[in-house]
Amino acid sequence: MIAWQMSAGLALALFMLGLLGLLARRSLVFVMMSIEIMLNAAGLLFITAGMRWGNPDGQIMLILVLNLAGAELALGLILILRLRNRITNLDGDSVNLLRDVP
Amino acid sequence: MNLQGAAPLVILTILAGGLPGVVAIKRCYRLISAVAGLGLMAALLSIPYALQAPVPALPAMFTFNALSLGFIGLILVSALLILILASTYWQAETPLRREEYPLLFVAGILGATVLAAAANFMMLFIGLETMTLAMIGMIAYPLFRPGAEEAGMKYLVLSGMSSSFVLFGIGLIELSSGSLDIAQIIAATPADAASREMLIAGLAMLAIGTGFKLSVVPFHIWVPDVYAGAPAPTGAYVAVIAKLGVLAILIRVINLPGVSLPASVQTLITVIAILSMLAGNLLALLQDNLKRILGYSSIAHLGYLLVAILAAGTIGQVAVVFYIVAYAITMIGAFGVISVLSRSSAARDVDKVLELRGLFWTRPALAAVMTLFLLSLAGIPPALGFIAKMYIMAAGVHTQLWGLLAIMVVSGVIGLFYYLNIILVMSMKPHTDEALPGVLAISIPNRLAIAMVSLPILAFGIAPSPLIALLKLMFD
Amino acid sequence: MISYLWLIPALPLLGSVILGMFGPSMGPRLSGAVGTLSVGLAAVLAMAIALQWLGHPPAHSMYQQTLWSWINLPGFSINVGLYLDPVSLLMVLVITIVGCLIHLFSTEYMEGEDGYSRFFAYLNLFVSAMLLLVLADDLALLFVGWEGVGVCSYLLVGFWFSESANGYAARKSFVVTRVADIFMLAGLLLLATQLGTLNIQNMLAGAVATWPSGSLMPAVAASLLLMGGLGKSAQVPLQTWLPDAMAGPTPVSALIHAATMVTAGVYLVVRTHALFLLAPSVLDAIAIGAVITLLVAAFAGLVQSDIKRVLAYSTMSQIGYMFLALGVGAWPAAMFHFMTHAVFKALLFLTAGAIAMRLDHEQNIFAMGGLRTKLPLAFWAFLIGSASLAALPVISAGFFSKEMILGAVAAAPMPGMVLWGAGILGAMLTAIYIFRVVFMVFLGPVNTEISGSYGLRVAIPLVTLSAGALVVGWLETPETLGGQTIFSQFLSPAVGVFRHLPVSAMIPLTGIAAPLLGVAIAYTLYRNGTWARAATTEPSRLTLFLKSGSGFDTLYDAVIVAPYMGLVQLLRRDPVDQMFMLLRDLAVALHRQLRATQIGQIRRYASWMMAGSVATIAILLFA
Amino acid sequence: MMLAWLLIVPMAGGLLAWLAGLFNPLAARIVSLLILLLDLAIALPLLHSTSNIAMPGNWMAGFNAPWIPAFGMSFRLGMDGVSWLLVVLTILIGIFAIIVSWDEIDDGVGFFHANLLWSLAGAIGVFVALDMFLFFYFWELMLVPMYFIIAIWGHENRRRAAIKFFLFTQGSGLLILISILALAFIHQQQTGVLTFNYFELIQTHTAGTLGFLIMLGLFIAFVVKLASFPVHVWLPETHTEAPTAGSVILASILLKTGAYGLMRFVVPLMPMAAHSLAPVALWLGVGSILYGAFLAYGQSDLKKLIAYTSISHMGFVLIGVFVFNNIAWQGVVILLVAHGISTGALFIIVGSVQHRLHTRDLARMGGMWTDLPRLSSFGTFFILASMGLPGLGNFVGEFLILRGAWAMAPLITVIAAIGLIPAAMYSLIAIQRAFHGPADEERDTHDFGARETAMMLVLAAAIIYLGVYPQPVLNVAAPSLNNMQPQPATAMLKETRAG
Repeated sequence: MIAWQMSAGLALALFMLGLLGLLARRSLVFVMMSIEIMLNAAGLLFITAGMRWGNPDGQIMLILVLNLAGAELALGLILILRLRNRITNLDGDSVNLLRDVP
Repeated sequence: MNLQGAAPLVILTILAGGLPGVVAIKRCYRLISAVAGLGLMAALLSIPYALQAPVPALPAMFTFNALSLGFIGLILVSALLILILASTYWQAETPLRREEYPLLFVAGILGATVLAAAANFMMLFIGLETMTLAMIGMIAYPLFRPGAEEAGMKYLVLSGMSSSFVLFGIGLIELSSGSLDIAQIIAATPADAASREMLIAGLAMLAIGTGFKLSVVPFHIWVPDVYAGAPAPTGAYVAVIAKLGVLAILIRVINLPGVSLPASVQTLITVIAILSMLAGNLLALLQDNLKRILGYSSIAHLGYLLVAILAAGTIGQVAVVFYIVAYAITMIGAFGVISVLSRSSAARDVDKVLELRGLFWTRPALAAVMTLFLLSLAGIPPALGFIAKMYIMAAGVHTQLWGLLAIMVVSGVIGLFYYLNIILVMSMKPHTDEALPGVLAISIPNRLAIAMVSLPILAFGIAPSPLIALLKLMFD
Repeated sequence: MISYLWLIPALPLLGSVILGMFGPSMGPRLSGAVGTLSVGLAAVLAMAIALQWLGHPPAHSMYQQTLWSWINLPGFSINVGLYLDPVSLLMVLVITIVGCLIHLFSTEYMEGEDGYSRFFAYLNLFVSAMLLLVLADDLALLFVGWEGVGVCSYLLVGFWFSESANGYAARKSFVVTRVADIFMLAGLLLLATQLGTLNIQNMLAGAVATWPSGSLMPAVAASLLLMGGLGKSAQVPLQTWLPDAMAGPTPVSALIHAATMVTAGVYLVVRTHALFLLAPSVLDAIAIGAVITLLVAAFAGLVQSDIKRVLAYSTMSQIGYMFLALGVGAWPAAMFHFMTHAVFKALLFLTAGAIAMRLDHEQNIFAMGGLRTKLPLAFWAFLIGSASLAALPVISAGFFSKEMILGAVAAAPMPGMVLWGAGILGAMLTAIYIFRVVFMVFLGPVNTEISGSYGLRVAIPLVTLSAGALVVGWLETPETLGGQTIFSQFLSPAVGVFRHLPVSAMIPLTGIAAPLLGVAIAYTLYRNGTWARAATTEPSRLTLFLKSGSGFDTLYDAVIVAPYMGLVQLLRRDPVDQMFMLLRDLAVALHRQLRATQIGQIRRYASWMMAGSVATIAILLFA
Repeated sequence: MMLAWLLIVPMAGGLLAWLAGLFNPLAARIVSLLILLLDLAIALPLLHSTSNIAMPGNWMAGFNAPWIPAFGMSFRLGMDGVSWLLVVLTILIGIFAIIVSWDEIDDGVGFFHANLLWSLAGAIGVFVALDMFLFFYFWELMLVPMYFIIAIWGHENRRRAAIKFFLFTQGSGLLILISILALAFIHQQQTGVLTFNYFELIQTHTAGTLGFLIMLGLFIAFVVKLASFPVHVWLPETHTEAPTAGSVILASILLKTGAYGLMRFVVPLMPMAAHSLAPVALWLGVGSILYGAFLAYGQSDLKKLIAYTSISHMGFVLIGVFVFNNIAWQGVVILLVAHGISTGALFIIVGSVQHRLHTRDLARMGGMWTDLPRLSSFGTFFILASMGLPGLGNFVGEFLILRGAWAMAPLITVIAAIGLIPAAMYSLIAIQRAFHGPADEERDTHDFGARETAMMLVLAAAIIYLGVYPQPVLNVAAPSLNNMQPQPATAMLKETRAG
């Protein structure tokens, strides 16, 4: 039996990791992956919560989260594919057609 | 199981489920739009019926009361108007098929409705994400436009980030309290300090997500790019529908019995309000892109709205809703004008301020209603926005938020500048050698929709009493 | 007859309105006729009233006519009403008769000028305003006339508006007098607040009843009124505008800047003398200021080369005599000198104008000469006028009035003898400078082209005024010459009985000798060529100083005008506006700063959101 | 009910003019003219009527209808002498504005006249509103059409000017809103009734800091509108850049709303606070008089010069209002009307000059009297009138103000009177540079025609009338000044009740 605190700590660490990746990686694919990690961190947290209180809410939530993650990823990949026409190296920083700085 | 109270939701669900079938039967944009419109209308008309429900429908998942149904009504009215305004925007000769747009549209509305009525965090989450995902699709719908796909990408990443925060926040809340029911969590007091902090951290992360959707400073950063890149009808959608859903649940939470905003929340809202009012207006000051201006303007307006939220009491409550109504109608109108002037077949929308040059001379009526919308945004009579601003100021004065009022005045003056600038450009003499935006034909439904938007803005701007009375019903 | 009093100011006003509205289409003959007749009718009416008055003076020797209520508020009301007493009757007579003659003269003098009807419209308006000034029974109404004559003076000095210099002179005359008018306005406000009314008679009665003699309040009020008078009458320290005002057409100088308007200050003091009697110190100041003026002006008159400027300084100087009389409380003497001065100075100006008409508008006395035979009418008229101005004994009106003043001054308690000495010195200087002009202009060889001839419209005014300058002095004579007192008796109901105080025989004898000595000096200097040489040699610094009217203009330019213009230049761009523009700049700067955050990169945006999230959580957790 | 018509006629008339303009510009002009004549016909008879609605004080007419009951706001109108004078002035000036636009405006004629009428309707509303919020509503309402008039039909820098005008007046308008809301809520606290009724709010005890702040908010807004130093900065540019009709309405009417607000609201509602602010207000007045006069002298644009003179004149108004006595207030009323006429006439003349010479630059004028004698003589006349020449209307106003001010603030009065000297300076330099002096350029132009001459004669007659026989105007204003001016006793009473 793992203490829920441990699990929650892991979830937090994963979340931070994802966040870090989001902030640090330039490639859009990695950005998408970071988001997935963050979402999964949340999923883990729900499992932890379900574990702590012994109710199924957490597991239901996890399924929903996975759904969301999948949908997001799908949409993201479509857009990335389209973007490749313009930006071959998929550097997120060069996706800056829309900006306010001349 | 009595579903009377959930009638609008039921109709929308059927609609969202059935529309792909319609597409499969016959790929006809008009037909699909009409079906979507009729469905939305049916949902709207079912609201009085839903209000008379003897027992609450789906009490575990949703709260259907005057407040939430009122917001749903508002969402549906807005949706209908946007849908009509979008009708000529999507052109047949588009490289893309346009028939899926109403599908996404209705799905998003379903999400917003669920969000508005959600009673627990699970529903909140489902509604939020349904709405968001649909919106990503709508933003990036004209994929052949580099701006649209880029806006979609930005919105996807940043909303993904905010969704993670929301989810993690919900997770923390559940971890600390073991419940997902909103009312329960708000009412309960956490057992120990650690749980309490976890709960607060969770709520804070929820606040971040809310802030993102409401596009208030410092979560506003995506707004201008997305508004500028998205097609004009989607712009209205993002500016209005998304915010309505989130505001609905926010206001419902605030209005739960026994809720009073703790000092820390008040501080947070105050800071955010001040920053939003000032930054929104300052950012728009010398902006030359109309959609960006509307984006910045929405930032500032949400700042004003937060002032009203801070000002509790009956005036504050109605002030908030009144302001939301004024904001929603006006934004739809402003984006609607861009919509009717733009076509999806073009490389981009008519969204440069200078492209409106001479509108007063070429299309005086359109220019007049656009002026009315801008006056409403600026809060000048005889437009609805004026009464709304007065309402907020009344709430602010009533609760003696002098500092916030002062900021409101200052930022209001800054804001005037760019609204006026647009009016000025419209009033300039047109270049004779240029193709004018005004030469496009404007369809009858579009004209009707514009009229339906501008009429209440003018009428309630002069005599707001009926609207006030109506909105007061939401709090009974 | 007397009930038609209101017609006296109304007739010229009507003439002015007619000329203003229809003048341009009426043609010069009709314009001139309307202008002259309107004043002429007023003169006839005035004379009729005067005759009636002499026969049957009204009760208390005054007549009040209230026309309508101008302002009627609780605690403050002003009526538009006229007040006729011997003083104002005298003024009315002088203004209308002299005014009529000058109008007549102008019809010929102005022939062929652009704006002929405009000229008469202004001139009529002036006469009307001047009549209102002297007839007003309320100080506020008097002020209306007071400013009205100022505006007419402005318009007429700048009549030939194409010359910028004329415009400058006109503005200067108006602004300097306006400075004085502000003092007067302040005086009015003070009196109105303190005494509750501006009706002259009520106000004076109130002042006498409320204020003890020598107390502060009447002194302040009197000083303020006096300052107004000094400006209008071109007395030190507000005298600088008068020489410049000679830029106007000569009949204007004759009417406004010699006969009538410039004596308004004298009239004001006489009209409110009861108030001045409450302030003896102010009267002393008047006397001292008058002496300074009359000497400064006389010295300046000595060195002018423009005939009109000589006359302008002489006007200043002669009004100095009137103020001297006021300063010693000799009201009838002042009025008497006003009357004779009006006649002879109008004569001198008109003659100067008549000369200029024939000499192609030449005004430099050194360019003239030998006109005695060429222009005999002008010669005799100018000679008579000069004799009167110089106060040559017995044959001139000016002699009697100046005698009356100097006699009263010599008898006055204060340092009367000092003032008298200065007066005598002034009288001698007067004789020198005016006969310098007479000799330079009329004797010697002819230097200039002379063209044309005089018509009746020039001759009649000159002859009439010459006759007047010879005889009006006999209305009031010293004891040694018959002791006639018609004039002072006539005025006595208004200003009290005037007594010729006994003085030693030396006093009148000196008064007779001084002008004669002056004429002799002038002739000597003319004969030995001093005058002519002065014109050709480089003037000394003293001459320049005197010529400029003792440097007042320079002083005022440095102390007032230059700082004013500096301030105007400093403020021209509206510094407050620029301060507000700073706010705009601040907003724009903030806008640019904030805009720089909209860099368009997803990662950067995510960082912003991250920062915001941290701040949010921190606020909620720790605030 | 007549009062409601007074507002409805120009409001609806504006729409009518717009529609007429779609067919024929001339129709728009004629319609607007008829509309204003009709409005005048409604307004004039009110002079001798009495209100059929019971209101405290002396009122010629009243009207009341519910509006926003949720806030206790109603459509409450009332007209007393001062209102009547200002309304009639508004309509008359409006008629002149239409006449001067006859030649000047040739595109968007219908919309122009619509804006003109709406702006006038807003001003009339301001002068008759007796519900504080309604007042504010009209206050804001009159700005928008005026903004269009400046922004669309103005001169070279019209956009900048229009925005400046709007920012200043609108920004200060928000202060009014906050102030009246605060006042209403204070009243609600004291009585339990939320209302914006003027007669109810006037009962509010407004001593203390909050009362002072409320007063300050209103004061700032009105002073901005009055264009007093140092918040005058919108005025010169706006007046200069507006089309003639716009300048005329701005100077003759819109400035007056500031003064009206001070008299109708600031002083009666918050007498104690107003009294405590009086020294500041008086010095601002003096500052305006001198600053406006100095700047006017330095201008090279004739229109701007006249605009700065307005600042100077409004300084007198400010002083007059804040000495709190009847004589000065009567002076203020007279000066408002007289300034409306004289400055309106001057702007008409400048407009004509610009129409003929295509410049407002004084350096390019000069010697106009030779070519344009009638224009120049009227110009001189009205400049002299605005300089405060006795016998003309402006003098009566200024004299009464100074007379009233002397007892309360002699020093201020003296400085204000000294301000008449710079007034002479700028007036005369304007005459010199525009009408007198040598004519440098050959000008092919024509003098005033019959229409313009007739207009000028009417205005000149009005200003002379005010100057020589102001008593009827004083009589009309007198009862309403009693309405507005708190008797010292009431002021004291209010303070003691509150304290």
